Amino acid sequence: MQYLAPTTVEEAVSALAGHSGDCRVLAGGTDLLVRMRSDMADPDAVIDLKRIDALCQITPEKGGWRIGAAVSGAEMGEHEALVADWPGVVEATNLIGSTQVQGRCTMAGNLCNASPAADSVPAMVAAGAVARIAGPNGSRDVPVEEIPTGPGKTSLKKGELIEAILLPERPERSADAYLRFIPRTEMDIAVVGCAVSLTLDAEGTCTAARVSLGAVAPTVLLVPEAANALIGTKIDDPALEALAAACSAAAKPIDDKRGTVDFRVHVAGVLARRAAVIARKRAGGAA
Amino acid sequence: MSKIHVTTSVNGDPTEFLCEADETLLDALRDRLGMTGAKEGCGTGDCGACSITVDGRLVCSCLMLGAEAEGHEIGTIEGMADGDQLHPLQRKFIEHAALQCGICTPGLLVAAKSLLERNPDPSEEEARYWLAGNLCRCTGYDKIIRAVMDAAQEMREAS
Amino acid sequence: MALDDKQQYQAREFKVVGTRVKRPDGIDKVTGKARFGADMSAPGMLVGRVLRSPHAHARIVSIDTSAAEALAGVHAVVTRADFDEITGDDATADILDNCMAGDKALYDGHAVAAVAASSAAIAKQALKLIKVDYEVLPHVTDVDAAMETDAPALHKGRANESVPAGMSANVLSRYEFGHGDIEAGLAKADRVLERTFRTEATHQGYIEPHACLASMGADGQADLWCCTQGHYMVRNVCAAIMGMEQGQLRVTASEIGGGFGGKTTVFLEPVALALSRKTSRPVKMVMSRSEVLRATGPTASSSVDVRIGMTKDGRITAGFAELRYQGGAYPGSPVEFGAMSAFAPYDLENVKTIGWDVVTNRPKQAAYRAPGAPMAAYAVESAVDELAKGFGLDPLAVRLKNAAREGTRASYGPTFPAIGLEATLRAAKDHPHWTAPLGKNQGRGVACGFWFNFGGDTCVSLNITPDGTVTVSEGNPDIGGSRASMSMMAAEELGIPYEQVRTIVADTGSLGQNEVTDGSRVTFAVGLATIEAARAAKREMCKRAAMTWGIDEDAVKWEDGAAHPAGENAGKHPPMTLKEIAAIASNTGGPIAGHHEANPEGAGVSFATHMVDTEVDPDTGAVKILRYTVFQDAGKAVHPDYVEGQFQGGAVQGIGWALNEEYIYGDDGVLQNAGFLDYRIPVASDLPMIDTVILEIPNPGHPYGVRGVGETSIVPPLAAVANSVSEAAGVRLTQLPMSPPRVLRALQAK
Amino acid sequence: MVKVRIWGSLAAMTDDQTEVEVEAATLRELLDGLAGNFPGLRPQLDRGVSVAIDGRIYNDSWFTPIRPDSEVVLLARLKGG
Repeated sequence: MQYLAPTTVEEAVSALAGHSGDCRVLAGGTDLLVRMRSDMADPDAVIDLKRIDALCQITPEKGGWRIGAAVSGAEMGEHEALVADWPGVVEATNLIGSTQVQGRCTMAGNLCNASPAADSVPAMVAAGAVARIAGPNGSRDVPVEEIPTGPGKTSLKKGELIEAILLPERPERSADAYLRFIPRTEMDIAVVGCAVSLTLDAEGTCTAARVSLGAVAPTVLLVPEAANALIGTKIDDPALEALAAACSAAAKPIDDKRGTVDFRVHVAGVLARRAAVIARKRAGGAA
Repeated sequence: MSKIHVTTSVNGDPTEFLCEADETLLDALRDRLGMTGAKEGCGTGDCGACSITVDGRLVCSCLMLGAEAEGHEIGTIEGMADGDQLHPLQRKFIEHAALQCGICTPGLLVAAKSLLERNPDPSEEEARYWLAGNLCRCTGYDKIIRAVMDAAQEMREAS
Repeated sequence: MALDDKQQYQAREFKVVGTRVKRPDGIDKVTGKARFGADMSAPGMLVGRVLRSPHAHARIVSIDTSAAEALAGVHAVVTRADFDEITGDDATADILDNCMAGDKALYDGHAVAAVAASSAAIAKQALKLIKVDYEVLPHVTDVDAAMETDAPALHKGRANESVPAGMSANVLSRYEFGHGDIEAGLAKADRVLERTFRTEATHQGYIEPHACLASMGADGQADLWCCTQGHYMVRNVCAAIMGMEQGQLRVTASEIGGGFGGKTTVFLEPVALALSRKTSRPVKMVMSRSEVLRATGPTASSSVDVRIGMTKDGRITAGFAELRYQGGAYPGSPVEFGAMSAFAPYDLENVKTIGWDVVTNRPKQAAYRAPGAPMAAYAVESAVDELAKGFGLDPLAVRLKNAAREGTRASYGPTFPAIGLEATLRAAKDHPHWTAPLGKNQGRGVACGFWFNFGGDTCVSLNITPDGTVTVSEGNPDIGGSRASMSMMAAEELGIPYEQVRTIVADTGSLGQNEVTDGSRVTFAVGLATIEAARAAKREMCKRAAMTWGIDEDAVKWEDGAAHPAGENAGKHPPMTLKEIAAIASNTGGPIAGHHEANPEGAGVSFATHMVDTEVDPDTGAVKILRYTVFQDAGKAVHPDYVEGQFQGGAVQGIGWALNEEYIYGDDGVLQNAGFLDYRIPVASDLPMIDTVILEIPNPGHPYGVRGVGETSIVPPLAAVANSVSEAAGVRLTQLPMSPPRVLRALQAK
Repeated sequence: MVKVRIWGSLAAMTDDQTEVEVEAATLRELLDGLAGNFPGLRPQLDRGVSVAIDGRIYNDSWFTPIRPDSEVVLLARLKGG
């Protein structure tokens, strides 16, 4: 295996595009090294992004935030302004693995690993986040939900890598929240995950919402019916019931070692209700 | 297969080593540098026995390539005591009988030190969540948490 | 030899025993210096790796190792053909077959070949070049399915004489214990409860994977460094497998990173020796976590039917249990201990248990802390709890009413001497935990547990250095602080400070035979041998003082770390301290030592009662442990910190078993969760503090009254947590683990 | 003669008796006596047993004295973890 450590995005792209073998991007490495260890990956080369300064920064952009592909979960959690704007995205990213894993793991890596149970992805999808892709033909911005196409598979083309995740500007009285269900209190992969992002008007009525679910389908689901259950309401009990029902209806999970179909369908609704209440409170609505 | 030359510092000592491209930092520390204080309990970031710090940040050395250490400052359990002066956490672990077999102890100490550097006055719950990535099978964590809380108090009083 | 009168318990005032001294291995373990199994290297060392079966059950038609052997950097490949067949010793033959498969791979992860190479990378590459031609066979992993007469059979003709004809070939033994008349007893009950309880296999989950470093020379002498609970066992088993004389193999125990029973056998060691024999180079082998989970441990899974009758005032009129344990691919599930211990906490006129030992296509089970008892206690203690609560009775009062005590004929046969069960129950009843208020969706459970202790071969040598410090050599790996407790008992007996004694774990060349560190035996048996070794040294020191004073040695007594004239007639001599006697040892006959070699049998039994509060999330089935208190009889707590540590560790392992730990096999018989990600042992944030109450009902068979404490603590928690969760959920749960999907399903079915 | 209680599934080897009598003053004599009087017990005795004598458990110690009035109970060979 070759270890490559470019210092510019251009170098990285050219190395990635020019390599003839199995060449992987190494951001935090907390998924890639596990795959290598478990014989699920045996790359010919890895390209470490962490020596590219621009990819290690959290930068304001167009009223929102640009988070470099090599920024760790811990660094996001320590960034007060980012946490204030996007508490749900940060809390979701901070749920990936242990404190130790937080020191390395990245949102972009979590996205490209393309696990349906990735914690940060439902939060990014609910946030309307965009992935900035660098490739041989230049740069393009793509909604994050279009990146994973199935377990372990992405829409990235040969030579492309994600250089940053962009989070949009927040209107007033907006907030997001992410909850996941795991058997223990830490260290597990989400059995179900749910993110809610919403905006309230001055009266506390929901004017915009996005709701997404993790680990209930081959990719993270954006659930418009669930968002519609909230929009135009004060996120009261009937709205929450409708939200839960919409999420349970949208969930199309499988039975596996982490949970059953029935369990995931039911808990998708439970988590949606609880996440919406947290987001409502964060946005300044009823506690 | 050509090896990679890595220049780094380990516990403040300038250090160089050669490693394979796919070799973890844990293997490099243990097999190249003879620093066997960090342990491999799982190799997949699930047990924390290999905990070290990189530029002061807590990480699993099994989830890092040795090559990634280039230019960074590595901190391991071997650097925690100052000569014969144990770190308060090390002393409290002994006083509270916070270890039985001792295999998880280096990782727990490195992780707990990192906690107290960021949060000198953690609640019991904060300590438990911070240390959730450090598995211990012997103690049930009770005496470990007591040792960490006691060390935190002593360090606060001393500062 | 049996216990003599001097070894009986005598009440005394302790000076060192019972204090909380610092452990001697503490500094090495907090500074990273302590050397565990994988921390040792040798010049010219090769790396050994194992190729494992991807199939649950397959005939090994052929193995072609030629391509691997041809790879540069590969020094040897071994398969079963490199080992002589073992005849006339089924137990050792099974161990060999488990270390290296013969004509069949019997479970996913079964070793089929191994390589020694100059680097880990080359070894890994070599494994991929070994071509194994498998004929895949039907498999079975569930105990009840394996007992069906048409189940795939792992072995032929292994059932012993206790098994009735016509059963599945996977049923290898039947055990029956008990006394009285079950049907007559049940007829007297106001309610008879019949239930079936199931538990999944759990792994001991030690954080240190198995590791060893073997070096064998052309002269047939060998050295082996390994992490084990018993290096003397490793020596004997490996010598038998390798066809060596035991004296030619010296085994040194590394520091051991947890065992809990799982390191009481060998897995890698014979393979490493075989690779070293073939290469004449040292060979180091270290398992990955996935190998540990696929191919070592775990415990048995179980399916248990119980029938218990109770009168409405809480008297148990009869207890019956039929236990089916699968112990993996070889005979030896611990079902007999389940059958013996199931009703041990109760004084019953009518009691009967039947146990079936069953094989399946899973790894050979290894002992796990009180092997076999937790699953049996889970079934019985759940049923007793349900009956008590059904009658509106206090579950602690019901247990007290039926409690086994001195003079009770135990369900497994003998009459109990002084035991501590009642004391633990009374302590539980008097504890503030018992009456603390509970909130919504919360429940409180209690359960009792029992385990045996035993002795076994033990050697201790105690040497007095010229400057009067004391070194103790023992032959049992220190798994939970035993070097501290041996130093304490030696210091107590010699009347000197703890700091003046240092205990080491000696290699197999230094002492005679030592039984494995198991059966909660070390503090009891090695402690007893340490006390006897100290007594022998004291006798010698009194003799040296007598010589120095020119008086009869009978006229000298040992007190407070010094020899004293025994009375007025002995003359007026100032006391000679241990240091003073040591300083002139060369002048009085040479070095002074005491040693003791024995098989100190007659260990006492141990009981515990656990109490736990849980809260169930009615929307998700998630269980939170709110509060936990352990009440256990320790006989005498030599080092209370480490006694508490055993109580807490056992309780938390039991909590894991109850809630989230399980072996998950796919339809293909392949283990699906061979890592710490999905084999979910409790993490720090899952738990509250684990409170402990140490009771001290002296063991009459130990001079200080010590009982083993290491195992009993894992027996009650499965049932205690189940009783608590069942109360919180308002529905009885009968299957472990009580994972959230299972609890939620039970809640929804209410 | 010493009365020895055996466990239920061994009774098939002792004409359905769960208590048998053996002439024995030590553990070794007891085990030899059992094997001699009840050859059907031999396979289990070979696999190993523990013996509770007056409430205490012995595995190996041949010369443990047994009194005529001792309570003697055969147990499955104990193992621990």
